[in-house]
Amino acid sequence: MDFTAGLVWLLVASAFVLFMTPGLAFFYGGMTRAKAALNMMMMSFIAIGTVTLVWVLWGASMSTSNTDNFFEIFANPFSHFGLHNFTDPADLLHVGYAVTFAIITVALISGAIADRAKFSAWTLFTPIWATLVYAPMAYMVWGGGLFSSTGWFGQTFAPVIDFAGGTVVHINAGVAGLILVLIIGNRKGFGKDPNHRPHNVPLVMLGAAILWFGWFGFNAGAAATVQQAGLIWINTLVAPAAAMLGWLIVERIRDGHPTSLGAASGVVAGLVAITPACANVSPLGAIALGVAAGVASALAVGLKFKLGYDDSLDVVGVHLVSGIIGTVAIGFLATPTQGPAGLFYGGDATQLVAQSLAALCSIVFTGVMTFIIAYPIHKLMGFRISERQEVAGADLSLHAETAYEFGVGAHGGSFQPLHDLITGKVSSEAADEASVPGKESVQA
Amino acid sequence: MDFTAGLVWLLVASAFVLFMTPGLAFFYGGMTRAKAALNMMMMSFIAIGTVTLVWVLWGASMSTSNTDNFFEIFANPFSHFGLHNFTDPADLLHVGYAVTFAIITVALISGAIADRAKFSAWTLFTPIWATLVYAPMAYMVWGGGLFSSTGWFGQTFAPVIDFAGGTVVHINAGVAGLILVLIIGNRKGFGKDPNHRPHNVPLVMLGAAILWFGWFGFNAGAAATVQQAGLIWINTLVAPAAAMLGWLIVERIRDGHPTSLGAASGVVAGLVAITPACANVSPLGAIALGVAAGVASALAVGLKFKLGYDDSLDVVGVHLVSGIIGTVAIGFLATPTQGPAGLFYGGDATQLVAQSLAALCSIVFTGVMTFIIAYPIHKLMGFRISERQEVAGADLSLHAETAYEFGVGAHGGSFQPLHDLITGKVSSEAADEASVPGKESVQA
Amino acid sequence: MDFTAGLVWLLVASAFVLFMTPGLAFFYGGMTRAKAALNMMMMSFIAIGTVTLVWVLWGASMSTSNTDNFFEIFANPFSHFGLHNFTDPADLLHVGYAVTFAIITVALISGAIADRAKFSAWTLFTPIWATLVYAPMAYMVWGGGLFSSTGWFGQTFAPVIDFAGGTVVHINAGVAGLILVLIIGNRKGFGKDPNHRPHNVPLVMLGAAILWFGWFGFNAGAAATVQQAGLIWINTLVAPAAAMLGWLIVERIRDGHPTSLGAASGVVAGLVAITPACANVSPLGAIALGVAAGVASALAVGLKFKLGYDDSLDVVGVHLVSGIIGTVAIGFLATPTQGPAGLFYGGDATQLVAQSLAALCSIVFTGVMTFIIAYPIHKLMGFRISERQEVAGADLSLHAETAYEFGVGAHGGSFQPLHDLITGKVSSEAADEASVPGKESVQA
Amino acid sequence: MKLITAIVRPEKLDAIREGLEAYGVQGLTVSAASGYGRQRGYTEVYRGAEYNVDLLPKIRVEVLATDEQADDILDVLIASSNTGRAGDGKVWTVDVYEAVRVRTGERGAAAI
Amino acid sequence: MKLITAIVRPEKLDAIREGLEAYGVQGLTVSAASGYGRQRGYTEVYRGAEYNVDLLPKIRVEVLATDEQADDILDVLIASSNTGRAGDGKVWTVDVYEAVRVRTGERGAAAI
Amino acid sequence: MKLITAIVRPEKLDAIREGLEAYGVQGLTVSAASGYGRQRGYTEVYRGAEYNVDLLPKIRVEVLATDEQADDILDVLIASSNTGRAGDGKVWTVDVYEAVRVRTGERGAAAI
Ligand SMILES: Nc1ncnc2c1ncn2[C@@H]1O[C@H](COP(=O)(O)OP(=O)(O)O)[C@@H](O)[C@H]1O
Ligand SMILES: Nc1ncnc2c1ncn2[C@@H]1O[C@H](COP(=O)(O)OP(=O)(O)O)[C@@H](O)[C@H]1O
Ligand SMILES: Nc1ncnc2c1ncn2[C@@H]1O[C@H](COP(=O)(O)OP(=O)(O)O)[C@@H](O)[C@H]1O
Repeated sequence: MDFTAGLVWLLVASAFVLFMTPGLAFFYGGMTRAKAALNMMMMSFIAIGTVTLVWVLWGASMSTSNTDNFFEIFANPFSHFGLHNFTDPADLLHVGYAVTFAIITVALISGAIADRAKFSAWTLFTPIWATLVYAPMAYMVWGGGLFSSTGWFGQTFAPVIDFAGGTVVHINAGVAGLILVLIIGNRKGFGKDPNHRPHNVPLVMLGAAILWFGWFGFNAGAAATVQQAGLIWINTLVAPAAAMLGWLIVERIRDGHPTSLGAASGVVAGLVAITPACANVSPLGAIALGVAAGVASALAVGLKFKLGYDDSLDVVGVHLVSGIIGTVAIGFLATPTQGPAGLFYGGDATQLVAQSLAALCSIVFTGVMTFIIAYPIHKLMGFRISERQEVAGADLSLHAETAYEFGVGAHGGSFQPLHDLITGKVSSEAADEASVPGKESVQA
Repeated sequence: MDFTAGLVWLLVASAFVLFMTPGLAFFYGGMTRAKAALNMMMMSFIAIGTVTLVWVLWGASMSTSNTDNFFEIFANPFSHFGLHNFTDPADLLHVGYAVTFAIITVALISGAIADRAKFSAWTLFTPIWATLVYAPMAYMVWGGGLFSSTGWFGQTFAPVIDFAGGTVVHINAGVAGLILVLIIGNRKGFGKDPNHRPHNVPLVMLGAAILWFGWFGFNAGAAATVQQAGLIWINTLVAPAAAMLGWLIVERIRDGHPTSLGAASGVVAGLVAITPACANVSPLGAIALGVAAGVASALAVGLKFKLGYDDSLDVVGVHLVSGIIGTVAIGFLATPTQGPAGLFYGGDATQLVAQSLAALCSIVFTGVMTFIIAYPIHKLMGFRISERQEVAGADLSLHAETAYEFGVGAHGGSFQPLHDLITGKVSSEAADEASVPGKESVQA
Repeated sequence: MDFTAGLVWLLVASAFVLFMTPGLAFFYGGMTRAKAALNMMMMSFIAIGTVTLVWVLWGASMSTSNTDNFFEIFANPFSHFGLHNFTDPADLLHVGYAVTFAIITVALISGAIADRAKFSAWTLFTPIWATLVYAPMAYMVWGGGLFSSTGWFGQTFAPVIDFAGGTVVHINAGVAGLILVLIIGNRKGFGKDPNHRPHNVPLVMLGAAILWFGWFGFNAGAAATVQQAGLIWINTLVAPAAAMLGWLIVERIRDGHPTSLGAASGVVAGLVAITPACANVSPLGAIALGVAAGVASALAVGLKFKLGYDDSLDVVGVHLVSGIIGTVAIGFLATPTQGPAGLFYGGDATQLVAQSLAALCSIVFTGVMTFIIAYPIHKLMGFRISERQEVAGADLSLHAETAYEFGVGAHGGSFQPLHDLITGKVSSEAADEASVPGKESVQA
Repeated sequence: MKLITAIVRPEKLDAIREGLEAYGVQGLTVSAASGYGRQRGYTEVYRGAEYNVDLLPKIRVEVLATDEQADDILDVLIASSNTGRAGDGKVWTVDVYEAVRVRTGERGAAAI
Repeated sequence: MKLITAIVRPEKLDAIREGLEAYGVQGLTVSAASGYGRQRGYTEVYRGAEYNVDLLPKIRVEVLATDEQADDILDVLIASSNTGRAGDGKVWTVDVYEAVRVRTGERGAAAI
Repeated sequence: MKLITAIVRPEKLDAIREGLEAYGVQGLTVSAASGYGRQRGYTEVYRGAEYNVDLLPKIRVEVLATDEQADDILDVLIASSNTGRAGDGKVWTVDVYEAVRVRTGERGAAAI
């Protein structure tokens, strides 16, 4: 089949969205301490590896509408196993687009557990979570399952409006992050150690820039018409712009200074909020939504210190909070031209109820499922590195690397003093020679 | 309306161009000192915020051709206020493309005032300048105003050829930068302090790379045919490549060594020069134009030290100089296939005169208008930070952040000694405790 | 001619591929020591400059099919000199796409000679190699030459399957890198000095991310149908994902820890391997190919220490090895739907023989030609900097710059002590004052 | 007065600070260093190559003290940075001829 | 001979250099340090969290001087780095047993 | 005991280490510094501007030694870091009152 314009856009948009996951790696990596930056990025990179395999093997099949499904929760994992049996010429393009969403959703979770997660446990967690949580969510909302127009929920309340993933991506990742934090605990020094500040803010801003760039593919990739694409494009610009201003104003008033970390975070909050709503609100609606998301997330990220859970890079404060705002706001702000009108445009409360209930359902579903997956991993193999590894830094202790080696001076290589910590090989003689207090064995 | 190939390209190109502004933030941010890098980037990021709002609200309306205009200078700001009343299905896509140009033009200006501008003043300046300078320029050249084929100038001399923004973007930003420098003055240590060297050249090169990538959208986004797109694509590759070589040869001869900062700057100079001319010169013409721009800008950036104005990151030397070169060169190099022929291709001097006059007019217009906007801001709220803030670094004093925190060593956080400078809160007791000479109050 | 969807994709893909070369600059630049990072990046940037000019002037002509060729090795360099005489409206777009391949192939070579190549020699080498090695290879495989269906080889054995450049790009660059290493020798301290570790791993990961992003254009840019584009897209995701896992598993088993440098390298190895095969293997085949490439390259990069040649950034281990694997694997894994079936899909050995022979031929051709070009350069002007320049760092000694200047502390500028080394100007008085042992003259 | 200099493991900084504070020391200066002593001679494998590395990162902690307190502070430093393994570092003391607090100009013991 | 060491505010480097040059000092050595004295105990708010920070960046300036000049140089250092507020730092002097200029091998006062 | 401090060219580190090892020194400490002496006063051109630069990067090498060995080590340091040109640096020696090996608590000469 010859190219059509729409499919070319899908092709390009898929590459845009794939680029977002490394973008996220930089966004997160810059926000951690220097000594755990590579580990942070590796959590995103490995997710590209594991989730891609899952998706190609059975994930695509599980999330694609067909007659054979499990209680409207997921479709038959074997009907398209290994991407077989696709007949439409454009099917592989659609799979390519879909897998990029699966990847980034998984990667998003990692921000909550920066600096202290065991890399092997995370590597195991990702394919399981993608299979048991992400694929079902994608099926339920987009694949013809529970929340869709043919599903029980959709027919009982109303089909959920979630154009690009407020529930499937952001609420989903935010809740999973929260559960992981509750399981593996806070970083040493959480809320007290000022070294938890971002080690490389330009890298954070680069990450935010790549995310924003890719997000045009994320939101507009599935646009059906030129009008819709234009609207989504504008909204994907306007909402984060407004959210950035909203976040910075909060900082200016509360702390006296607008920060660049705040600008980057505000952009992401605005992007999150507009994600489900991008095709259903007007540009002015997107401004309102963006400001609301920026302000709300700016206030939310401080809460973790009060509540005492260490959502290190604000997955909850940004993705869960703004994800909920965007999902629910549709009930108010949806314009009638694109579907059912929201309350502010003369619609009734049906959609608002459907949106709110759907958000709630996905919180519960993801919360329970993530716990069921992560808790056994934590009990069996440990989801957290040892305190000594944490102090030495996850980069050295798990990956035997340091992010930077600028040393004009004299350092022969800053990864050495932890020789045994890295290799796990401590001969009795080496143990004496080595600058190491214990004999802890190490698993990356 | 279904997608057409041309509109898909516009959609993609718009995302490319939006990506350029963060690219510019890295290009500029890497060139400043480490202690003002975030502030530099924030000037670009905040411009995305403010200019987007301006454009969605009234800017798009002001620059769009309609019967109701103000002396051919700008169109009615209210006819499409908030993007209302657009009827063509592709209108929002065109607005999306246009707003990215407005954003980057404003952001470009900031390079001239690195390290010393008050962030609040800049934040105020951007929406006003976008409204009163950029939108009129865009209207006059592209929207059917003064310089267009229906405008007085276009009819009297000839319609200006400015395909992607030699006057509207580069001359415009260059002049505005110059005026701001004259108003707010030079950096402390200008021309003497070797620490003014770029703090992160790889970041500069990353910025240049993103700019180049995005520039294909910038120049070719509005291409009408495949032939034109192909020509523009080639020219957008060839001119900067040639300009890079030109710049490096100047450095090699004059200073003995080709620098990577020179390579990055040369690329940008070539891109600037080809911008107005990209659809009207041949690939060989683009080589010539590129070399000319690279050589001229390489020589021009040194002049500021002789002339004594601190155009810190060479907005004038690169954007104004190469912008003029590109705009005027059309009068010589334009090939007859794409419009009126230039002098070298057997045309007469009409176009050369029109191009030169238009460049002159925009210099005067922008110069005057920028002064009218910036001078009152400077007088009323101050456009410049205090010397103490400048010495401490704009990042710490305006944003309470530092760009990097690599400290393997022992720094508990390098932003502390300026506690009061950041917060503006100096209790009498704290004043004694704090390591601060004065009580200057601080506004970001 | 109006845009078609396919040509819009080509336009976009070309920009993607051009973006890869700066991406490579970051990938390589992050892997070198801090004191040679800019020089490393400059080798890629200058290649954009020189190869673009070569291509526009005669390279495009040499590699484009026409009746007038030199023993099926290259086409007439003058028939389209300066891009004249192209008649099809889409021709310039195709040239734009092709030049980006030429550029990155040349840039790839530079990784082998990090930290010690003379910049002037490299600058001279690039246009000659692009003319005498790259353009012929492109003609022979893609332009209708020796290995194509109309060439002697293609008719005798079978036309080589090399969709996006296993032979033309990766084997080609890998062999050239190896020859250069043999000519100019190893870095001081090779295999002993731990400071040869990468100085900025996040920059390496950024490079890998940009490469991956761009590679969708690289592989899929020439897709003829939607089906093919979909397949290529999926394969370009799957193979590197699998290769990353393969590489990390090797590291985990062999060294005890998966590294982020390994993840980035694995991604590139997988991309290299899938390049020739992307349109001819199934997604499951791509997984197999990816794992094979990741494992093989992970093992190969250690060999250089045993064999004693300093392929500094593993151009041979990654590009040559995985390039051969991908090229040869087609003989086994090609699915019958896309062309002749491979051995595993019921085909006979014809294609396997053709692929293997073609790989061999290109190794010999490139090896001999590269030697013929580089050896005289080395003898006449020297391809290597002096030991003192190497110790001081290529950045300072060749470009008079340092990549970073973070110094909160006290460094007035770390490029000073080598004043004469940089400028080559040693007055007799300065010679005494200057902190310099010798009077070596310097050429960048 | 004495100046006590300790070249010790970076990860011991917190322990040292706690130890000194408990003893009542009011100030200290820290900087980055690297070095080797008897712990020299690691072989590190990186990407297939074996490297000998012997300059290991350390921190330098300096404390200015009166003659009376110097011995105690020396003991505190040793106790809080000891792990019993090679690489623990060195601590040494030198006589200080004069010391001044910049803010007030106080000299001698009053400056500490 | 004496070695004078000043641990002072980073932003005072220029003033110190000017002061020393005016006095006629021919050389100095600077390095990065951090530390705390009585100024300890800030609370910094960052992204909603309150942090106690006490290690503040300082620079270490070292000047080698003859016994005769040492006192004057001490005064110059104090005068040029004083702001009158906590955090100004410390300056101390120790006796130097021997000093050598590497280039010439000159020793003692001639080496300075 | 003595503490020998050398402020020398960064590129001399390897030579110094080899020299000291040949002599039998078991440990040393290195850190980054910068400074100027008589070599001061470069003019560097960068992007068309002329800058005076005088703080040049150096390394500080410190060796703790017994009184007997101190003189020899001083000579080794000078010999291995000398190039005969301005900028070679300074080496100086101070008396050490006490030295301790943290790992074992050994004091005095035994600690070295
Ligand atoms: N003779 C010495 N002179 C200066 N510094 C030394 C000396 N010996 C050791 N050090 C410093 O002490 C650190 C720790 O050395 P360590 O291996 O514990 O020494 P040892 O076991 O010999 O006491 C080294 O990294 C080095 O910085
Ligand atoms: N007792 C000490 N020993 C070593 N360094 C000290 C000591 N007291 C202060 N300093 C150094 O001096 C710097 C400035 O301290 P400051 O707060 O001015 O001290 P004070 O007010 O007690 O004189 C500190 O950051 C620290 O580096
Ligand atoms: N008087 C001094 N006090 C402290 N350090 C000094 C002094 N003079 C020189 N230095 C240090 O020695 C380094 C080399 O100085 P150099 O120019 O070789 O000195 P000179 O030629 O005067 O011996 C300087 O960078 C500085 O760090």
